[in-house]
Amino acid sequence: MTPETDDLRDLRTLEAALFASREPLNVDKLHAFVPHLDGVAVHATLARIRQDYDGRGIQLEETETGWAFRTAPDLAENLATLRVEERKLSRAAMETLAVIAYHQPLTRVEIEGVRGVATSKGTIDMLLETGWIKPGRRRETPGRPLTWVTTPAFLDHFGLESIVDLPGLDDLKAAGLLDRRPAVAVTADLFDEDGEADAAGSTEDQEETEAA
Amino acid sequence: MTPETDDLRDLRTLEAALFASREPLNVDKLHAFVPHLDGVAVHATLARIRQDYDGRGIQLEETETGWAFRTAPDLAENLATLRVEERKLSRAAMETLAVIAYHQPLTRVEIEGVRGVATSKGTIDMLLETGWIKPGRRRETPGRPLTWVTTPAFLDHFGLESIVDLPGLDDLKAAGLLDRRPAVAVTADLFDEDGEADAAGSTEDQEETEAA
Amino acid sequence: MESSPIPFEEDPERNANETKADALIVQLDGYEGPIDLLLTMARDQKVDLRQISILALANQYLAFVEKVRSLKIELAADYLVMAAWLAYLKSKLLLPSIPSGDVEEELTGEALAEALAFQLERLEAMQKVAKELFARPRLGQNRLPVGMAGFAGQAPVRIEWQANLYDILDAYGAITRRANPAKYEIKTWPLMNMDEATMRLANMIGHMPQNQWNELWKALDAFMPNEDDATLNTKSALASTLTAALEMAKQERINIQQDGLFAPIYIRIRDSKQEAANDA
Repeated sequence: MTPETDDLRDLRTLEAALFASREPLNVDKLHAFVPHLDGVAVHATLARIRQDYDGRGIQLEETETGWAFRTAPDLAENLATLRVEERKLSRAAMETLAVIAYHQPLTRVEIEGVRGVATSKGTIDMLLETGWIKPGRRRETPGRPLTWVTTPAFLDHFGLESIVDLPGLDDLKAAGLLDRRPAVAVTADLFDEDGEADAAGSTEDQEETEAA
Repeated sequence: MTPETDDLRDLRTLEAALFASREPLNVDKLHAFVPHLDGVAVHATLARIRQDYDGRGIQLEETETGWAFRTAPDLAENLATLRVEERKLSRAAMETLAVIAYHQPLTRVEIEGVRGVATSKGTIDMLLETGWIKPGRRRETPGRPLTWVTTPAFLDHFGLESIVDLPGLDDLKAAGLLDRRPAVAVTADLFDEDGEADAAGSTEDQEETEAA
Repeated sequence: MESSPIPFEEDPERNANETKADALIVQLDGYEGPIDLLLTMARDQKVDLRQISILALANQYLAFVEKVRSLKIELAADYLVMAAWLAYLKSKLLLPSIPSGDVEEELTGEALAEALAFQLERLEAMQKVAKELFARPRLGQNRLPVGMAGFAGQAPVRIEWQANLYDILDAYGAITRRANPAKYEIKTWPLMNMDEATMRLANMIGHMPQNQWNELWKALDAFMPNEDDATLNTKSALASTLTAALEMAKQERINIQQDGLFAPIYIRIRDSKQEAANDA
């Protein structure tokens, strides 16, 4: 090996750190391995590593949680024997997860409103166990009900960089379908004052997002 | 990516398999991922991968048990903080932590009252080591006993904004956490003698006996 | 097998509608509830959910519930509640709304129909994205994390404690369960067992006036508990009472008579003295 430059050592250090960590590493944590670099240089180095692995069997992924190496998705078939066995989720649990992901933060009552059915025991429980959902802030309404939100592990599991990358999110929002209020309340708005309903929905969303 | 050749796909497959495997892979096991190759070709591919990683932060090594990726030896010092051993909390510690989280501040005697069993000193020590609990104020009662509270690191680790965001009893009930899988729990208590962490009774009993 | 000499009577051909309803009944367990079922029916209309005819949907649902009830299949209460609500919605949609200022805040049929359409559309969207979500390359399935993060030869230097929020909630749940042990009740079905039926029948026969009644044949139905609404119970009672009657006939306490397949079953108290006299 030729005498290495400092740049190369930084790159190698970050590469090794990413390889050796079970959890994704965020920029703060990565920075700790190369404290003499500034944030821009850390990002540049990560970008270079990602490029180096382009087209190889391992890829560097970035999500809100941080950076992590993962095997390339197109090799899934070849690596079938290495898959992690997972507990199969019921359709109700999958649907509940989707409702939480797209409408978060929302309360159990709101989940039931969207799905039109009472949440059976074991559904929230099972989703909690997967580590994909967690309690968010309590809603500041009478009874201070608990809200549910998705976790960073959710993003990591489904390969999403952030919540705004959820498939079809923009379309659903544009179609007014991401309103977690009871259906009657939503459509009553449409009847009363056409057009203003959307505005009302979105301010509420904003408010919740800020609160989260 | 340019259209990949079969060679490249084989290389990527072996690279990904080595990365994702939980143990070093010997040539037989590696062969199973690329069954259409002969032994010579497998070796040649491994040699190519090893060469590709020459001088990088990760290296492909051949050990007695097989091939595996390792961090480069010269980076060991930089990566020291990543060299962790993962350990699970005992069931007794988990329960004690839960009681402190829900009822803080409370004394050891009060913890025992809620759990219905004696708490060993080792349990509190283990929790102190995690950094998730700390001593709170002394109770102004005879003997001025120490109380225990959770720390900000606790909230951080468990992804909570504040301690009031812990689900209440109603939420736990709705989630099914207060009455789930009773038959399984009962039989696990009765028949699991290995002291597995999830057999609610056994580890705890052991520990409490030591304490007594 | 093909040359089987026994001629079987072919079932009559079913019409398409019946088959569809039957298919829904068979799958009833697979639905998350009436809204989920309604959504499946709505998809059958093969139109954009925004243009769906709620009236046609209500009719389809009501016909379905009618069919299920005619087959004496028990429907969960929420399916019946939905049926009642849809019947109400239907009447509102069909009757011209009375433009009266007194009726305050009561929603028009159109508004309710709109709300239902929105509910279905939103649910459809959620079911669709749930599928899309799980079709993504998932961690541990299509994208694998590092398997063992090998270091060059050193022992670990730090202990990392593994626990997540679920563990805490689960542990607290366990304590609460211990403190308030749940009372487990074995779910009892409203069934009549053999012993019950035998006691019941014997009791009733014992209380029948002697002499002139002895000669009367009484329909087995008359011995049935009078609970028309509990289909399951009625069926089990019929089966148990018949079996009890057969047992009592074997003990020569009663006679049983039936004139043909599926004809009513009659029973009569057996007068042992008289029979003895006849024998003599």
